[in-house]
Amino acid sequence: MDPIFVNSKKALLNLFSAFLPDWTVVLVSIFISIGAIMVLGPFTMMYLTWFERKLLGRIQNRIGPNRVGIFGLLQPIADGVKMLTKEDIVPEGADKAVHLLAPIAIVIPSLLVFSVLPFGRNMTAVNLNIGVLFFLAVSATTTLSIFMGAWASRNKFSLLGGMRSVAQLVSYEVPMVLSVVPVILAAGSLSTVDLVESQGGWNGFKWFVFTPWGFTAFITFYLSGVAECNRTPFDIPEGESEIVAGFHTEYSGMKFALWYMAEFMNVFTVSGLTAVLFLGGWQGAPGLPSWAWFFIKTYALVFVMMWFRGTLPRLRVDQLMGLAWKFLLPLTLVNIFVAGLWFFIPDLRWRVGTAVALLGLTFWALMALNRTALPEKRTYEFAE
Amino acid sequence: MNPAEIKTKLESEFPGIPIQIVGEGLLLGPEDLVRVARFLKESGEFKMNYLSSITAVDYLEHLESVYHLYSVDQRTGPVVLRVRVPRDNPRIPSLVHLFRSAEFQEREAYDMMGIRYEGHPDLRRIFMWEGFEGYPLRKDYLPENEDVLEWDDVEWLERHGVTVPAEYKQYAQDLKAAGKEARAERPKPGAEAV
Amino acid sequence: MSPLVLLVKTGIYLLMALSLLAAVGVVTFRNIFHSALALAGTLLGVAGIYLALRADFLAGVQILLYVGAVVTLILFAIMLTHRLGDPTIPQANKQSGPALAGLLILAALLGSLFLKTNWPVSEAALTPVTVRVLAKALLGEFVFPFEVVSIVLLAALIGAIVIARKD
Amino acid sequence: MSPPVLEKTFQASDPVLQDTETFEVNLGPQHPSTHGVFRMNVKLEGETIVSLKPVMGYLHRNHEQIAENMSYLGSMPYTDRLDYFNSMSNNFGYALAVERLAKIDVPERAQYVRVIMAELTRLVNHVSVIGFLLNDLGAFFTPVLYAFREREKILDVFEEVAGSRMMCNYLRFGGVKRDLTPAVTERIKKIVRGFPKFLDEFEGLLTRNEILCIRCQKVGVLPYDLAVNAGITGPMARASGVNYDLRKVDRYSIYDRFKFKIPLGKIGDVYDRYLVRILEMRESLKILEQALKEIPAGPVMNPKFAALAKAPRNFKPPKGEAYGRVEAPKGELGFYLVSDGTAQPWRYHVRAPSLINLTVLEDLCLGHKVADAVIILGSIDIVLGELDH
Amino acid sequence: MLGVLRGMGITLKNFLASYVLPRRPDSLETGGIVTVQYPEERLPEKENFRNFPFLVFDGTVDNIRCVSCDICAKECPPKCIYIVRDTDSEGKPLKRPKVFDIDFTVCMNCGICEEACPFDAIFMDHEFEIGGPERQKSLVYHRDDLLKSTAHFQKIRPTDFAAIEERRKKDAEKKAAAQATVQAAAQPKPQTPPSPQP
Repeated sequence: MDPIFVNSKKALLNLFSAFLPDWTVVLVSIFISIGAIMVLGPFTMMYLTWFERKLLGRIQNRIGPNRVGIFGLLQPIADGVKMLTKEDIVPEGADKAVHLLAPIAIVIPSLLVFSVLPFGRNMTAVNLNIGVLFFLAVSATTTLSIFMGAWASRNKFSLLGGMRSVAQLVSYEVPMVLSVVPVILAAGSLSTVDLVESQGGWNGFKWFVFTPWGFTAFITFYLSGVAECNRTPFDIPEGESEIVAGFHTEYSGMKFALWYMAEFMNVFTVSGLTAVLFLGGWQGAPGLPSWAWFFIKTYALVFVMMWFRGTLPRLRVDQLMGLAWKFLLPLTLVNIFVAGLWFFIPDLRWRVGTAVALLGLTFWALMALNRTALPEKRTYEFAE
Repeated sequence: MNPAEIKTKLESEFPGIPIQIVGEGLLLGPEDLVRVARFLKESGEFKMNYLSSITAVDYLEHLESVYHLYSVDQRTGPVVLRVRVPRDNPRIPSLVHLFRSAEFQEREAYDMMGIRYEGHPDLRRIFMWEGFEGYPLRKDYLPENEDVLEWDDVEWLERHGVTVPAEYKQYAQDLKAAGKEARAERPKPGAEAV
Repeated sequence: MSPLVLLVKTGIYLLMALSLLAAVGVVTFRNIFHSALALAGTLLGVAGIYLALRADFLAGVQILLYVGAVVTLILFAIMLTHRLGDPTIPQANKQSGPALAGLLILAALLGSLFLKTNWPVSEAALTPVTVRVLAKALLGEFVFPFEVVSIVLLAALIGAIVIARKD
Repeated sequence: MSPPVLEKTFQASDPVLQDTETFEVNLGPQHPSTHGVFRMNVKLEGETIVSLKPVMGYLHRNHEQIAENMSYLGSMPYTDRLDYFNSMSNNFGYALAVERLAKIDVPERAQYVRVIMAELTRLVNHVSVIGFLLNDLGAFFTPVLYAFREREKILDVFEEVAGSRMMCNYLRFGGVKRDLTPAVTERIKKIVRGFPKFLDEFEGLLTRNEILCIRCQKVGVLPYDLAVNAGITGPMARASGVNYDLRKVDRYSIYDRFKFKIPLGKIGDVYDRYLVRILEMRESLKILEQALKEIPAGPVMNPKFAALAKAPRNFKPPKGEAYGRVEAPKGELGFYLVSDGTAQPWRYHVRAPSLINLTVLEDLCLGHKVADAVIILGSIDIVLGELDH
Repeated sequence: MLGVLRGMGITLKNFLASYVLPRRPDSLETGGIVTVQYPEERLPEKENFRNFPFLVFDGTVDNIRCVSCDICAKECPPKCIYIVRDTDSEGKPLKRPKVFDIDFTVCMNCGICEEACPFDAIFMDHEFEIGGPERQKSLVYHRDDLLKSTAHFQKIRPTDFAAIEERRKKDAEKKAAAQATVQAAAQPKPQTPPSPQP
C-alpha cells in the first residue's frame, strides 16, 4: 500500500521508456510530478474551503454546506463555477497589468513550495538539498504579489491591507526562519527528506517536537506560519471588519479565487512543513501507508488553524508586531542557544533540565518584560 | 422641584430676568439661556449637569427650543427650559460649550427646524445632505414632490394658518377633481400619502 | 549535444534574457513602482541562473533576502511616500550624458578583464555547493571577515534605530 | 506646471520625503462593521487616527414627521423600527410618554408584562451587541452565532405573544395587546433558568480571552466627566462609572419593586463596556425571576382605553406636553410629545441614545488605530434605525 | 494563554456536541445543531404570528364580511389599503368593496387594520412566502387575491377564531333581540332569519 504512488509512476515511466527515447522519459517524469502537484494544489484548496466551512459550521452549531452533493461535497465545484462566471471587475484608475499579474504571481510560489514537501516515503517531487530554505525563500516572495495587488487596486483599504501585510510578513519571517534553525542543527541538513529521516521511526519519541527546544520551535514556527498565511488571529491584512478585505478588496471572479487558492494552499503547505519539521513527517505506525500519515498530521494542523479561526478575535497591528519582535524573536534566539547546549551536554537528565529551565526562565522573563501589553484584571462595583 | 420654585430661585440669582412659566417649563429669552444654564449646571443646589434632550417645536407664530436638564448626582430633574425665537430669524446661543450632549442635538434641530445655534462649533446639517433646502419639520415645509400633497393636506395647512402656494393648491384641487378612481389607475394606490 | 542539455541551456539563456530585460525595465519604466517590480524580476532571474549553476543555497538566499526583503523594503518605501509613486514625477534626471560615459568606461574595463582572463573549461559535471561546505568555509577559513560583517551589520542596525527614533 | 526635479526632492526638509502624509479614508457607508449605512470620515497618519467625523443620515426617513401625520397609535409600529433590536423597549418609552400625556393608568399585570418584555429585550440587545463587537474584533462569527442561538429563543417568545419577532408592536396605551398565556410564561421561565448557563459559556469564551483583553483594555477610554457632560447614557455611561440608571432614578413603571443592582465600571474602556453589559444581563435575569414569580392575574388592558385600539383616530389627548423616558438597552430613550388636542401629535421628538452616545466617538478614537475605531464604534452600540430616525 | 485555551475548549465542545447531541431546533437546551433546513424543515407556526392581512368571507366568496367602511384604510399607518365601494346596477352603493387593494410592498405587518376593523373582516395571515418577479404587479394584492375563507382563519388561529365567533354570535343575538323588540313595538312583520352578514 505504501509505495503505491511511487510504483505507479515507475510503471508509467517503464511504459513510456519502451517506445520513447531516454531524454523524453526524463521529461515525462518531470511532467508527472508537476502534473501531480498541479492537481493536488487546487484540489487541496477546493476541499480545504469545504472543510473549513463545515468545521466552522459545526463549531457554530450549524451544519455548513450541505446542498450541493452529499454532505455538500460538490460545493467547491459550484463555487468554482460561480467564480468563473462572475464578472471580472477592474477598478477605474487601477494599474491594469499589475492588477492582473498579482493574483497569478501569488499562486506560483504557493505551488512551487509543494515540490519540496515529502508527501511520503520517496514521494518528494524534487529532493533539493536546500529544501527548507527553498520553502522559506519562495514563500517570502508572496509579499511581493500581495504588494502588487494592493498597490494596483488604487483603493485605500487595499493599500492599508498591503502595508499591514508586508509589515506582518517581513516581521514573522524572522522568527519563522530562526525557529527552523534548531531543527537544522539537529538534522544537519536542509533537505526536507533528510529532516524526516533524521526523526527516526514512529516509536520512542524521536520526533523533534518531543524535545524542549523542539516543542518551543514547533509553537513559534506554527504561530509564525499562521501569521504568514494571514489566518486568524493574525489576519490583519484582510481583516474584514476593519479594512473590508484588505489587499483583495478590489478583486472579483477568478482573480479573487486565485488569491483564495494561494491562501489555502499556503495553509496546507505551512501545516505540511510543520509536520515535516517537528512531527516526523510521514513517519508513523506501520499500519498505515506513509503518505497517509503525512496527510493525517497535516490535516490535524490545518484543523487547529481553522479551530483558531472559529474561536479567536484578531490582534491589532501593533500588538502583532510586538508579539513577533518582543516575544517570538527573543524566544527563538534563546531556543537556538538551548538547542546548541542540548547537543553539547551528554547526560540526558542534565540536558533536559537545563533546556527546560532556560526556556522557562526566558518565557517568564519575556512575560515580565511585556507586562504592560498583558491583560489586567478588572473589578466592578454594584450600585444600588 | 416644581417650576415655580426654580423660577423664584432664578429670579433671586439674576434680578430682573424675565421668566415665565409655560407648562412644566420656564420660558427664557434667548439672551439669558446660557447664563441660566450655566447657573443651573454649576450651582451647588441644582447641579443640573446632564442635558438630556434638546428639541425644537414649530408653533407657527414662533419656534421654540426645549431643553430637558437633569442632575446625575442628585438624581433630580427635569428642569425644562424653553426659548422662543421668531420664525424668520431664529437665533439661539449654543449650549455646546456647557454640555457636549448639545452637539448633535443642536445640529439635528438646526437641520430639521432651521434654528441657528450661535457659537456651535460645527453647525451643519446632520441627517439631510449638504445643499438640502428647507427645514423638513417646520409645519409649512412643502416637499419638492408635489405628488404627495393632497387636498386634505392643503386644507389642514390652511386651517393652521399656512399659506400654500397657488400652484400646489391647483394641483391638489385637480387631483381631487380627478377623483379617487383616477388615482387608482396610478401604480401605487394610496402609497403617496406617506 | 543531447536534447536535455539543449533544453537546460535554452533555459539559462532565457533566464539571462529575462534578467537583462527586467534590468532595462528598471531604468526605463516611467512609474517607479513598475521599476521596483522589474528589479524583483531581475533578481529572480539571477536566482534562477544560480540555481542552474548548481549554487542552490545562493539562489535560495538571493530570493529570501533580495526579493523577499530588499525589494519589499523598496516597495514599502515607495508606498509610504505616496508622491514618489506618482507617475508624473520623472524617474530620470538630466545627467544621462555623464552616466553614459561612465557606463562606457565601466564596460571597457570589464571587457578588457574578460578578455584577459583565462577561462578554464572543465568536462566534469558541476558538484553542487552544499550548505555543509559553505558553513565550514564561513565558520572556519573565513570566520574573521564573517564576524566583521556581522558587527558592521549590527552597527548599521543600531544606527538605523537611532536615526528612526524621533525623540 | 513643470514637474519637480529629483535632486531638489532629496533634501531632508522637503515634504516629499518628510511628510508623513495624512491619509483620508471613508469607513462606510458600505463597510462591514459600521453596523449599517454609517460613515466615518477618518484621517490617518500611518494607521493612527488624527481626525474622525461621523457622517449619518443615510437611513433618515423623517420618523418624527411621519409620526406627526399619524394617529398616536399609528406611530407605535413605527417606533419598532427605531431600534429594531429592541422594539419592546421602544414601545415602552412611547407608551410611557403618551400615558403621561393623556394620564392613563396601566393595570398591574400589564406593568409586569411590560417589565418582563423590556428585560427580555435587554438580554436580546446586549447579547447580540457583544456578538457584533466580537465580530468587529475579528472573531469569525462564532460569538455572534452563539448569541443568536440564545436570542432566537427569546424572539420565539416575542413571536408567540406579539406576533412578530422583531417588529413587536406589542404595547398599547393603557396596557399591552395580548395577555401572556401560561405556556408562554412557562417558556420564559425556562429561558430565564437556562440563560445563566449560556452566559457562563459565553464568558468562558470571551471574558478571560487574552486577545480580547489586550484588544479592548485601555482602548477608547471615556472619563466620567465627559460621559456626564456629553449626555452619555446606558451601559456606556455606567462603564465609565456614572451611576445613572433610569430604572433606579425614575423608578418608572414598577421597577421600584425589584431588587437589582447597577454594575459600574471604573475605567470606561471598551472592555468595561463589554463586561458591564454581561453583568447587566445577569441583573436583568434577577429582575425577570422576581417579575415572573410575582406577576399577578388580572386584565392586561385598562378597560377605559380598551376601545381605543378599535378607533385610534378618536384618541385625542388633552393639550399639553410630556417627556417620557425609559432605560432602553442602549441608553436613555426619550419621547417628547406636544399635543394640540387633536388626534395627531403636534410635535413628536425622539431622544435617540444611539445618536447622542455617538457624540464622543471622535474623542474616543483619536490616537488609536483604525482597528480600534471599529471596536469603539461597536462598543458604543448604535443602531442606524434609531440614529438616523 | 489560559483564557485562549479555555475559549478553544468551549468551541471544541460545541463542535463535538454538534455530532453527539440530537438536532432539536426548537428546544431550549444549549448545544447541538440549532439551525433549520428551511424549505424542507419548518419551525412550528406560532398561532399569533402575523404577516400580511387577508379578507375573510363566510362560506362562499360572495359573502364578504367587509362592508368597505374605509376604517382600516384610514388607520393603516403606511396607508397601504385602498378601497372603493361597490355599487349595484343603478349606482346605489352596496356594503361591499369593489376594489380592495393592499400594497404588500408598503404594508408593514403591524396588525392595526385587524385591531381597528369593527366587522372582523380583515385578519393577519401566516402566509409569508409571497415573493414575485416584479414589485408593482405581483405584490399589490387585489380583492380576489386577498379573500380567504373563515375555515382558513380557523385553521391558522383556532383560539382567536373561537373567541371572535363567540362574540359575533352574542352580538348577532343581541342585535336580533333588539331588532325583534323594535319590530314588535312597531308593526309585526315576517321576520328575516338572523344572519351574521350585515
